[in-house]
Amino acid sequence: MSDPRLEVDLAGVKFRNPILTASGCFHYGKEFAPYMDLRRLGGVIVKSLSVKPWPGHPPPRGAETPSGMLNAIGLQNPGVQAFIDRDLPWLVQRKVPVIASIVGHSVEEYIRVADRLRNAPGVVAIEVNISCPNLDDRSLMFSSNPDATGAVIRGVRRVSSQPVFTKLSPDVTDIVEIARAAVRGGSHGLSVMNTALGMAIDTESMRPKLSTFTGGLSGPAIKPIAIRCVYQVSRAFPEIPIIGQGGINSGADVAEFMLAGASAVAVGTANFTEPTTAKRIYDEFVEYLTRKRIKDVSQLKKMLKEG
Amino acid sequence: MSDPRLEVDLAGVKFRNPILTASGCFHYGKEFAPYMDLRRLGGVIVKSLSVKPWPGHPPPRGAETPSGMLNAIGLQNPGVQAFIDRDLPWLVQRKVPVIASIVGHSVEEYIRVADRLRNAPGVVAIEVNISCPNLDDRSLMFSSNPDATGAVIRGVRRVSSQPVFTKLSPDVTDIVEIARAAVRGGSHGLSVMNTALGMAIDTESMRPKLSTFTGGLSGPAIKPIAIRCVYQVSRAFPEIPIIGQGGINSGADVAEFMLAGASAVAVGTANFTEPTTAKRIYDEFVEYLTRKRIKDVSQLKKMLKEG
Amino acid sequence: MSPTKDAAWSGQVEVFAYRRLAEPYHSLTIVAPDICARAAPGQFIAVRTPDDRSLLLRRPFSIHRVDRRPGWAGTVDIVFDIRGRGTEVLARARQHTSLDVLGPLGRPFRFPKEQTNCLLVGGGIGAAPLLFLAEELRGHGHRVDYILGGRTSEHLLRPIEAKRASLTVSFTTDDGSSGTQGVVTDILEERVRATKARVVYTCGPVPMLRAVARECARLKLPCQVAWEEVMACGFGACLVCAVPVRLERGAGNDEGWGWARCCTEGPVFSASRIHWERVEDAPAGVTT
Amino acid sequence: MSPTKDAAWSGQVEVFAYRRLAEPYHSLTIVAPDICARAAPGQFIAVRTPDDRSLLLRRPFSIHRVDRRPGWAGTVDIVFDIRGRGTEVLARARQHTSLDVLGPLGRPFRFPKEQTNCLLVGGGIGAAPLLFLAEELRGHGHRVDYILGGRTSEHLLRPIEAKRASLTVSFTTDDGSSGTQGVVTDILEERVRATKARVVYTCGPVPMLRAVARECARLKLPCQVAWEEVMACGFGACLVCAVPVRLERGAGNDEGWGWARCCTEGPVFSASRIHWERVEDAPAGVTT
Ligand SMILES: Cc1cc2nc3c(=O)[nH]c(=O)nc-3n(C[C@H](O)[C@H](O)[C@H](O)COP(=O)(O)OP(=O)(O)OC[C@H]3O[C@@H](n4cnc5c(N)ncnc54)[C@H](O)[C@@H]3O)c2cc1C
Ligand SMILES: Cc1cc2nc3c(=O)[nH]c(=O)nc-3n(C[C@H](O)[C@H](O)[C@H](O)COP(=O)(O)OP(=O)(O)OC[C@H]3O[C@@H](n4cnc5c(N)ncnc54)[C@H](O)[C@@H]3O)c2cc1C
Ligand SMILES: Cc1cc2nc3c(=O)[nH]c(=O)nc-3n(C[C@H](O)[C@H](O)[C@H](O)COP(=O)(O)O)c2cc1C
Ligand SMILES: Cc1cc2nc3c(=O)[nH]c(=O)nc-3n(C[C@H](O)[C@H](O)[C@H](O)COP(=O)(O)O)c2cc1C
Ligand code: FES
Ligand code: FES
Repeated sequence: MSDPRLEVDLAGVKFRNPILTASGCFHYGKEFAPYMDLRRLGGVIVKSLSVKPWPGHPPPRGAETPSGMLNAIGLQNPGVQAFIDRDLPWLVQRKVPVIASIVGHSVEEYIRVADRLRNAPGVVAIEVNISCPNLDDRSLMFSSNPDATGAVIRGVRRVSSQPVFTKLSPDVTDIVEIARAAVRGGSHGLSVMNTALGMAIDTESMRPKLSTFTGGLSGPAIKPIAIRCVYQVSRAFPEIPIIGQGGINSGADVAEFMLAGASAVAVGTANFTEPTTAKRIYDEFVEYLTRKRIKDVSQLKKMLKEG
Repeated sequence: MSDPRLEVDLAGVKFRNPILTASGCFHYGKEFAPYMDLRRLGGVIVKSLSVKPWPGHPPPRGAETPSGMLNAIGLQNPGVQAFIDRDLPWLVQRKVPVIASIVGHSVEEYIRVADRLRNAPGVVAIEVNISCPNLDDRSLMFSSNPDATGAVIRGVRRVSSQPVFTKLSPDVTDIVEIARAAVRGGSHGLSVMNTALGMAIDTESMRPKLSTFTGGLSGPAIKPIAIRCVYQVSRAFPEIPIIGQGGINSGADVAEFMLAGASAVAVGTANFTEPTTAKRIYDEFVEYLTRKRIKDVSQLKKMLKEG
Repeated sequence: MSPTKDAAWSGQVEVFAYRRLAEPYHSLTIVAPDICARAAPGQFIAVRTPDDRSLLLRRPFSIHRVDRRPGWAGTVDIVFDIRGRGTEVLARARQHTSLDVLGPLGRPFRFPKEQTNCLLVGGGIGAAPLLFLAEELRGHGHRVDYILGGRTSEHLLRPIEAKRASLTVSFTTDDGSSGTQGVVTDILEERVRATKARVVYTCGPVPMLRAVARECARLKLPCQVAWEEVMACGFGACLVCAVPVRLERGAGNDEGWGWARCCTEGPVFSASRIHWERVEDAPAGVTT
Repeated sequence: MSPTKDAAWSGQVEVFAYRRLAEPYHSLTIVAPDICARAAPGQFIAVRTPDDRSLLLRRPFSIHRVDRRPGWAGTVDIVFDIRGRGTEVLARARQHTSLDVLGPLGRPFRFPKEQTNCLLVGGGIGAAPLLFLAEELRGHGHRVDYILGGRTSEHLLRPIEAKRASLTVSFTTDDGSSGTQGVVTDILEERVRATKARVVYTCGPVPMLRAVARECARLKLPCQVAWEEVMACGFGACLVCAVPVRLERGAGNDEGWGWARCCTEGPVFSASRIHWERVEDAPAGVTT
């Protein structure tokens, strides 16, 4: 059999393969370059970018949990301008397709980041990370409210030149409702899903393990939740491309997400264990497609036996 | 040092220790009796009971996931009357305090089960499992809607003679809002939390691993989510006793839940690995209290260092 | 008390031997005198995979054989093929590896009351419990004959042991690489006649069980099947292992059927008790 | 290219020896010629705990010593105490156990440019990187003296090796069971004078580092600290290992401080670069 076709089209953007790396889990790529050829990746979703630099939270910022980890980085990033000046050219030079993840504390801030990235060379898509406290409306995250979600996406769409993906949080009563708000707001695609809110306590010191007490749970532990979310969202919006993420650590995991309805995937926490994880997953996934005699990766999405 | 005091008072009911077993994970106790002295337990939360027998879902009903499992039992149970006639006397004879978990497809059904259990000897409390599709209002679970939650609890309170605990689902945007509805409806206590909705797909057969596609995720994988939920709810309602559950598999896990704010805990999935798990956890927890020189287990709830 | 009410033995055992069998199969012999002493054919043991805490649940395996030789510690054999992470880890166990096991579990095969000719029909790795059964049936003076099926000759489970434990063994393979090309039911009626079998014991993949049960019903032969359903606990507590069975109407049951727990009410069922219309041939998630 | 930009070596290594040290400590010697050849004192390796997939992340351990004897394969030693499941599993490793390691990682201690007397101050297991440092400093012709602190004499890390690698070693213990009763800073000034030390290298629990740094500032001695912060990746990708450091104002930084990554910008920092006011003595979740 000839090699399986791996190219995927997400909202008009062609990726050489569907294996991306997740925001915040690949920084801006540099740290991985000594270990692997970044061109093996479909693309890199970079660490979320804000208008101004964000400092992030004090340590401890991480704690391992059974088959997972909690993090409380607090979206530390040098700001979108520093990224454009310093990190983006490096990625572009290496021919790595970049998906820019953006964050803000208000609709206004999201719009400003998206605006800066307008026509930025090499930025093929925008991922809007709405798992961020909404300072206009205290208490809530954008991701937990359909109106706030819609407002952010409409605003971003107004200024951005690239296709927009909205990254949904699992911590909602009805993820389809939020997906709908994003799609109605003009989101071209959806990233499903971000971390789940969790907490861990050290029973020896009797302190929370994270400085912020609660933080984002990631890793294989949450994969079943992510598969469920992808399935629900893809069945509600079959035409909308989905980037699946949450606990991916093998080629079979990639296949599982695509069977659930994802068009592409992003590898997150697994990158931390081994800088070459994404390459290993790519190889395993190609082996799977070959063994299953799947000629075109985009077929997988339609292969779930639901009968 | 003298032995730590283990007795806890939950809404006026005294339990000899805070280690209970979770609904659906201990059946009605019989299967464990050959392996352990059931009087070592604080109490048994029995498999959820409905007015009439419920058949449950077709197989496959279970699938392992990283540090967790999915189940789709579908609340199979013989109905409350069969329980009262056959299983309850057996438990009472063995002096096991029984918390009766109840389910229904409508407020009416919940009330009818609670009514049957009114003054049932040995039933020291009612746990209302609201993670159940609401047939009066299609699409939704009771647990995902504050009004439906309030209505169920008010109805159950009207007829029941025992303290009522509402068992919350993590699959909501704001668990405190649902907790508030339960408390306002008259719930004496809260059980935090039920399983999280998940899904898994067998990539070889390309079929969902559960007959129902989605099912409940339990086990250590979800412990960080459960700790977070207990923490949020206990901070919002410091006077309301909480039964913590989700991934408990050691004495340290029990301590972690109590530090987060639980007054008691329930051991679920871990019972399946070893019929004597609850006893082991009890022993480990007593060892922990002794080592930490904690004289009264109810102190733990106030010992989290939040400074 | 019935065996399901007894506590199964639970604890750490040592691996006495790991053996690689023909192509897809592996065998482990464990030193477990208590299990060995109480085990009956058709029962199973539930094994925790060592070291890896991401695997929560025990894996159930049929008791393939026991060795109760006098002066011998008492060993139990299981045979398996690699399905996923659990069996992959188990296939790395070697002499002295320590394993946590629970067993014997479940209800065994029922033996004929009087001297009878018994036909054992097994497919693939599903044939695992039949060797123990054959040895015990013969010990009780029954005549035993065997049909073993498999995809290829390599998938016939321990054909030489089967020969030793029975009077005749017939093979069927999908590709004809051993015995008759075809499936076990292609030769069942002929073997029943030739062996004068009056009872059939069978285990293997569901489509095979269904076909054997149907054939036995036609031939008016009693048939017992050993069922495999996904399990979580193995001792009756979780209700994961549901098998649809016919029930008397009444007593809250208007439909004439209900779920039995494979682990405690099975894994051995009378074929006539199974509610075949409700059995899926290739249940979601189970690849055989 | 600076060492942090180089790829660390990554792969499976074999355990050459496991040793139980004095009471709470364990040591592992691994055969890792590539790491051995490139390692410098202060750097660390990141080890995956074998078998248990519920543990996702690597565990960082300071390089305690390397053996580059000619004709020898090249080994690396780590020493550790048991904190949780990961170190518990590692303490069960024995000769031939295979481990997945990544290293050397991080920036090493900087050496004095000219011949200088160096004082090494370590507390508890935190003293791990000092032995390698002592040996290399002496190899470069510097005088090395040691202060080792611990809760009890059993918590002094490898005192005999420390003695061999230095001119003098002084001990402090909380309970007075060895050396001076008290903490390392009780004797620091006296030891500086006695040894004519012009530079201090230190590692151990945060309160000790803080006290040593303060004392060095008072004595106007340059001081390098090896920092331990909870890590996820170990190679700069996750931003988990934040250490507060002083920064020049400007360039988007109006506050004069920021977070450095312990894994790539550390673990060795100049004590004067640490923003001590923002360092918590007993950070949540870290028990030392
Ligand atoms: C009563 C009983 C007796 C059994 N006897 C044997 C035996 O003697 N030899 C043998 O090789 N296997 C036997 N099995 C099947 C065996 O339990 C599974 O192969 C094993 O659990 C797979 O574990 P894993 O971690 O390798 O695979 P997993 O990763 O857990 O699963 C891999 C695949 O196996 C399927 N599977 C998981 N559990 C079961 C199960 N309980 N039954 C059937 N399929 C399952 C899964 O759905 C999945 O498709 C028996 C099962 C039962 C219920
Ligand atoms: C650069 C560096 C060098 C280190 N060198 C050594 C060494 O030479 N010897 C040694 O014994 N330990 C060293 N540590 C600490 C070591 O990494 C932890 O002891 C180990 O990760 C604990 O793993 P565990 O699974 O046993 O514990 P876990 O269950 O993961 O945690 C147990 C406790 O250890 C704490 N912990 C976890 N990770 C770290 C960490 N990275 N740093 C500090 N505390 C942590 C946790 O917060 C928790 O309180 C070093 C840490 C760093 C960052
Ligand atoms: C340390 C860490 C940092 C993260 N930072 C971001 C971020 O900046 N923006 C974002 O959208 N998601 C962030 N995430 C979430 C991941 O992109 C991913 O959606 C999530 O971790 C689930 O995938 P995984 O289980 O494969 O890690 C972060 C996750 C981790 C673990
Ligand atoms: C097989 C299984 C059956 C369950 N059945 C019920 C049930 O009938 N009623 C209920 O309220 N919760 C049920 N649960 C949820 C548990 O009671 C518990 O809340 C949940 O599993 C989290 O705890 P754990 O992680 O310790 O299992 C069930 C869980 C499992 C795994
Ligand atoms: S496997 Fe739990 S009841 Fe059968
Ligand atoms: S541990 Fe990941 S950046 Fe330092």
